[in-house]
Amino acid sequence: MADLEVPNELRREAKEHDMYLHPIDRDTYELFFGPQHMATENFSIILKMDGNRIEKAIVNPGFLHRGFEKLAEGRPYFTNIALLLRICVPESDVPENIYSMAVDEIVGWEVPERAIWIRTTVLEMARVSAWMFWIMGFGNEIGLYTPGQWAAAYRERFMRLYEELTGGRVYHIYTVPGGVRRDIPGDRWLRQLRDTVEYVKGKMKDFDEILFDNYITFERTEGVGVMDKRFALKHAVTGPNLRATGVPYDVRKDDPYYLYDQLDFEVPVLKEGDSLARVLIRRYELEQDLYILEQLLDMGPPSGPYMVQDARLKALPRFKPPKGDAYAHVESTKGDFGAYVVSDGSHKPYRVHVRGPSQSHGVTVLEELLKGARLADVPVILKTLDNCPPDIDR
Amino acid sequence: MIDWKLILEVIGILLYATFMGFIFMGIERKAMARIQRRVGPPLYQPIIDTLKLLGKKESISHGFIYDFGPVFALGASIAALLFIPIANFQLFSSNADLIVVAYLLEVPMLGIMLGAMSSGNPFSAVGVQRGLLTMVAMQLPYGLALIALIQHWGTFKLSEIVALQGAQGWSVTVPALLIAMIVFDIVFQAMLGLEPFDIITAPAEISMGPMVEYGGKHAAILFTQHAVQIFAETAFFAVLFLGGASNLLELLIKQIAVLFIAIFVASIYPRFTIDQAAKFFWKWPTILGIIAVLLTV
Amino acid sequence: MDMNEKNVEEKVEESRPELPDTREGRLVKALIEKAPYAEGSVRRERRVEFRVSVERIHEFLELASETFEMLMQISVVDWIKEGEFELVYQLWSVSESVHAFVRTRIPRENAKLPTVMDVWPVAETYEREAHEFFGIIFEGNPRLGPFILEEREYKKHPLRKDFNMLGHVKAIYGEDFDRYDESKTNYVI
Amino acid sequence: MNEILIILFTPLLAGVLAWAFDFRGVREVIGLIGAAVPLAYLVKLYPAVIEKPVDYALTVGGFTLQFQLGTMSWYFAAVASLVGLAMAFGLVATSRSGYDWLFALMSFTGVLGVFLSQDFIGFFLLWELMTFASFMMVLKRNRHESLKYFVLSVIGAYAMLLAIGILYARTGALDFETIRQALIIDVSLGTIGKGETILLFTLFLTAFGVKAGAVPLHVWAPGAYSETDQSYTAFFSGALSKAGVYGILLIYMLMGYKLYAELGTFHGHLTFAYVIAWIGAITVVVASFLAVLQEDIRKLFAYSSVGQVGYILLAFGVGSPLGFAGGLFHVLSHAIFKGLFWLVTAAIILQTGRTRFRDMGGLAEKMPFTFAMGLIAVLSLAGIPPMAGFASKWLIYEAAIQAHMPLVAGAIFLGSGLAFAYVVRFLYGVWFGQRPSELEDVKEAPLPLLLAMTILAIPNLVFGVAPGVVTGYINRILMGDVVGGDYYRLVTQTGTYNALLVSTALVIGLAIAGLVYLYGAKARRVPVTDTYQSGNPVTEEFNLSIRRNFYRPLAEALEFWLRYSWDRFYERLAKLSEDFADALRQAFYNGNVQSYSWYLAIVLLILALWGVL
Amino acid sequence: MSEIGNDGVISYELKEFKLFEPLFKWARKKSLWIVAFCTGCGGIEIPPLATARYDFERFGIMPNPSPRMGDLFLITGYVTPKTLKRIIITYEMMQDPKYILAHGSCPINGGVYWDSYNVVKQLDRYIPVDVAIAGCMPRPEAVMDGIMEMMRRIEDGTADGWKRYRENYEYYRRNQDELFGEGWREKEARRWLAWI
Repeated sequence: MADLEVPNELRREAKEHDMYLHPIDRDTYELFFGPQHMATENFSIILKMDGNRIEKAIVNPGFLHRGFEKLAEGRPYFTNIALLLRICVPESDVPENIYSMAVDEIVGWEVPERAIWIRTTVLEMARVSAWMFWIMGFGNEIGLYTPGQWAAAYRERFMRLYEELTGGRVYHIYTVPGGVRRDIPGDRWLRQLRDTVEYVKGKMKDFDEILFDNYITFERTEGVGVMDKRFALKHAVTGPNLRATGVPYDVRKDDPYYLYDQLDFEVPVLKEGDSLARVLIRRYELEQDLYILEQLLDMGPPSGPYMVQDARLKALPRFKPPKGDAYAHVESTKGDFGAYVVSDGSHKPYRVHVRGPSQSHGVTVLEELLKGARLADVPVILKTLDNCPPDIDR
Repeated sequence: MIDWKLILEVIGILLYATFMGFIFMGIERKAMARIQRRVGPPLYQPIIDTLKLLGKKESISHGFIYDFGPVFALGASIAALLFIPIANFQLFSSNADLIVVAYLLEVPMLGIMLGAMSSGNPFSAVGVQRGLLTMVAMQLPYGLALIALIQHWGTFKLSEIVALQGAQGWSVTVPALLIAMIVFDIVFQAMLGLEPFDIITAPAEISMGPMVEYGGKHAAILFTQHAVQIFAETAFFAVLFLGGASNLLELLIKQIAVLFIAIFVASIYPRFTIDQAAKFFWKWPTILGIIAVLLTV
Repeated sequence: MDMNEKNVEEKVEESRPELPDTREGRLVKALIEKAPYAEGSVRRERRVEFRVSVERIHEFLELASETFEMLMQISVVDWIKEGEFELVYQLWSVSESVHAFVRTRIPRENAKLPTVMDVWPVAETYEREAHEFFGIIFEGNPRLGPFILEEREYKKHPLRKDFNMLGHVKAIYGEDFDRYDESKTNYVI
Repeated sequence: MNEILIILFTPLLAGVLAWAFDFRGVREVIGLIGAAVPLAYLVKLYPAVIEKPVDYALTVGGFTLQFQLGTMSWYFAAVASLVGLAMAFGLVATSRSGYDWLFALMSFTGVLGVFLSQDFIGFFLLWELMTFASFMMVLKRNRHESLKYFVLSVIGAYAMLLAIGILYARTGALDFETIRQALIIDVSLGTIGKGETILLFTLFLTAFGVKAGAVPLHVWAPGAYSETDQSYTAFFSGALSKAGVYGILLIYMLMGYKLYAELGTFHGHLTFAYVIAWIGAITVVVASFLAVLQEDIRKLFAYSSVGQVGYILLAFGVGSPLGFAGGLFHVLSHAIFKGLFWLVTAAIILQTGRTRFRDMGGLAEKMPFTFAMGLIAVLSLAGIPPMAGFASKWLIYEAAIQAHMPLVAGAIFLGSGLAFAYVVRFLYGVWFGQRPSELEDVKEAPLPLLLAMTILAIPNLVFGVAPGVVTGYINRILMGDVVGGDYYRLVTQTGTYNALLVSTALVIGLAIAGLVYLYGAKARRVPVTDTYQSGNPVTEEFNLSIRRNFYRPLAEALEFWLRYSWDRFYERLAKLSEDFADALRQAFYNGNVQSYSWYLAIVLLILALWGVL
Repeated sequence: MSEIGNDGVISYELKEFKLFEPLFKWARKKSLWIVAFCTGCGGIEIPPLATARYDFERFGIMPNPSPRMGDLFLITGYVTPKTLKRIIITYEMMQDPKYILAHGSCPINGGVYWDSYNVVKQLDRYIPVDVAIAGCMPRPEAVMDGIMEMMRRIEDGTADGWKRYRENYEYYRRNQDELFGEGWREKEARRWLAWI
């Protein structure tokens, strides 16, 4: 036990609390929850259980750590797009966008209006498809497979549109500093997008009936994993989780980027702060996102270039922004997704630091909320917090 | 004197029940897939699965009880089946009554739990805990539904219950027994281990619970057991409330009808937690059961 | 903005009173009045910046936490040429909708500073991460140790600029690492 | 010399001798002989008893104690002797002192005496002997629990004494036959009023309810059952509690008709029987729920005993011959499976020195034989078909449902579900899961204990496959063909159960399943650390068994009900009466001897007036 | 300390069912149960595969949370050493015959993360891969194709990763130990003892 990976302070503390003395702590038992588990996806929680109640939870992330931030320091600015988008798999457009926004700010580019429209649309599409994914995940966690299967199938429609627009299904490598990589394929694509939005909107009723208005969904989520406003702010919980505690903070409203200050949408807020509130908030947000997409389609893409006109872009690998740093953040379905980019004037970023929303609600908050919860609540809490392990690991 | 006819019947029914049980499991998966707008696996998929599990070249054990558990479960399921009148085949049903069958149908659970416990896996242990609490919870409404039935027909014998239903109409046509059937149907959901009472396996919570350590031939035995059990339970339902059957086809139609109710309920409800399930069972189904019982006194 | 040159910082110091009369400007002014040891400036709309010396960082952050409710991230930049780590506390004010960078610098050798877990409990995660990747010790955080990484990588603090990644990978994976050629110095992919 | 005298007093004599010659080896041999003699003589007397009851009268100092070995007495005595013999074998292994032998065998005599007595003098005296002896057994281990037992026993004894007094005042007789006749005649005479009948019934019910451990008088049982030598508990719970049950039967025999005449019927059931049935049903449910939530192996079985005796009360409360048959059968099956359980517990405690589930686990490999015995007991208690426990439970089901007591029958269903739950807790907590490192060198239980277990395990199997053997004898007791069928079949008016066929079917099923099993690949043993832990590596240092709060979800679902406890209620009552007594003492007990004699005189006067009036 | 025995993995006898082997082969092919372990970004393509558009349950494929019942291990993307430990443990828990389908280019040679300090470069050195699908990330069609290839290989008996693992256990074990250090299982497990 000599080379145990625990620092000395800890070991002392453990000794003080009589932790090592017994090989088996008899009153509680340990349950390893994940990573090879249906509910956690590449994430591990070590649960100290008493009966069916959790006494203590320890989060063990890091199964997805690839060292993006180190890798990004070794790759040119534009190559990094292909790398960083892998941080958030269900919404790969979000890391693309924050990185591009930050670089745009450092360089001082005014992104063309058409590109802005496309970026906004792509982000909203990402949000809707991520909600679809979330419905599937949440349904599976509470044992309701039907709406999830439907939702994942609806997501495929968005995937098809993405393929047509960007060429990729999951990883699009589409938004780049200065604009987007390709233009919209044509009006047919816009029509298809509108059809898809209408279609999914029409299916909202099904989801309501089967999932969001289900007696047992209420039973399972009501009063589970409650956090209050103060707790949420202190723990930097963002996104739907924060809005479920009564704080109307939405990056799209409070720090508007792209077209969001021109769009009409509401930020749903609930006060309860329990899992049910988090579920319902997500449901309302899905509705709002569909509405935003409709507005964007009504607005139509402005004409013009889809990429800034800059001589430096001729030799992309050698593209050098000026010295400087910038922080950009967007509202993803999981919360406030931010990136801090530092440039030292060379052709590679000096430092890229990504703030995934799960970093704040996936570790300390999760550990706190799991205390005293039932074992059956673990997946519910995990999924209503919408914990995304790659955010934490990167 | 060896009753060759009976022996042949027993073998025939056992083969039929196992096969149909697998097909029922296939129907379950197929119907679920259709509800989820998928194509779904072929109906005989569970048979392939079981064959594959049986064909595993390796198997692990945690001691004698671990091996004994599934074997005991399958044995008890087969025993239960033999006492249920299957259509026009009476088998042993004149030699045991409803209570015996009801108990025999519960024994497999004990077998599975025994095996699961002996693995020492905490997930299995939580599954065992949940399984037994589900059983405790559902026992009261289940018992009340059976009592209402017995009180109405005045007999414990399954074969007589079938005969009486043939003469006086199905149990469901009696209002009190209709209530009993609703209660029984709720309990039935838990007996089949389907949502909202699939608390025992709960893949997202405890990764299959008691089944988590089973693989290879043990799992194959448990799958066979599940097939026999599903056949026996649906037949039990049909015998008790749907007037039994005079031939296997009629029985099959009734069994599938029963199964479809279960599948539809399962596909639109999430899973309860175990304490919620207990509270639920002791609330509405119990009240309904008491009403049914008092109506039939 | 260049952080490498001291004279720029001095310039910022001189320009302290020239805060614009915007929401952000008033916010910075109010905070600096309470904490005269800090330097503050407005970067752009909804972005403000503070510089605090490491001795008083905890004090300042505690003060700032009244306006800036959320600690979004602790970003560490390894300025190896100057032998310093720059810590950027990214704060967000929900009430004012302003993002603040609170910068402080600590020497690379024996990098230590107090934890802000008592102000924002979420800092525990950020500090664990900063400790793991850069080796900065946050005094008072009980859970510093391998968090995301395994022990072998943890000991090397891989996000430090002096961590030789390709050499490390070569050492571990050997011949599997076939795309690496030691004779080449620059990899542009 | 009469056999009855031998049956009755050999245990006591052996106990005294064992106590006197307290040497290792000697006391065991004497004790074993003492415990074996009653069973041997009962077997010898079996042909005679079937023909006609064997009578014996003993005159001691003016009192004549009448004993009779009728069919029912023989049944109860045989059950008690069987368990007693097993207990003696168990004591050989677990007891190290003559004290235990003395009082264990003394209570043996008491129990036999209670079953054999034909008048209230003998009944009461031996009842008290039994209580005293069992009290002494508890006293040695735990004062507090023994005090609880003592207080409740005294309440029961006073209730009985009072009832006997009233009966004597009314009928002028103490022997059962005369009292029975007198009470039957009294129905038409009406000298004993309705109120007095109810009083008598309540007093007897209290007296016997205490011994049987009926809710709410069960509070002594968990403590007393657990705080004594566990081999003795096999007898304590297996046979001693049957004295209470026998008492309930005595109520039926002595005053059944009178009670029926005075209290009438309620929805077609005898009212007083209905009360007993509900007490039984409540006992079953409450005790089983409490058993499920126990953390101590002895407490679990103590509550389980209480619950199982509840089944018997419930069956007797049904009031139909089938109910009596079921109850009587359950007397036997409870005695054998619960005796077996207690012996298994004794073995576990003897070998490990631990009683709580949190300290145990993984013992199945270390004590395979004990485990097998425990499994038989579990299967029997849970009512798995070809076991004795199922046959008796089946009769009770039939009786309750036939008698149209649906809610009572519902309680049995719930109780059997709970029984499943708590036996599995026992199996899991003790036999499976991770073994604490301290229990690495635990060995199989000693031979006498294994013999004792075997003595009780065999009837579980035999009477399970051939329940007709028992029901045939019960038919004799009840003097009618209550349960039809042959050795293997039980037939009632409405139902049928063929134990042999069920066993055959099970064997067929097991054979088929076993063939499938044998066909598969050869299994390789893996340790507990090589199990599914979501992919994480573990070592034995982690605790992978649920050692505490196994049924916590149930406790949470029952949160509201668990706030109320009979134990706490009595404690509060005791505190209240203590305060009251303090106040009394200050007022009355002023230390003046003369005033004491005055109080005594007043009390006597009141009693005399009441008795006369 | 008790040893976490994985030596037992290789020390059992093979029992061949000669008579029914063709039947079992067919069954193995038709019923591939996936161990629910998404090891990387490729996990995102499993739900589409399981749902209406691609629906792999048509071919008898379904995810199963328990490794004991699983047949097919989908390595869905890059593998970090931390995950690899779990993969090895889970793989050894699966029962023969078992198959590994490596998904995407990362398990083959590191893919995009070729120079990352925390991504295993060549998975085949640590556990035997039967079929690898190229691409980042492979489309569901490609995964289906890979699964079909796996079925073909099961049928003609060339999907023999489990056999290779048993025969070359020393080799694999050595590579694993080289990467993680000796006694990595105990070390990894004990890491949590101080915390609970």
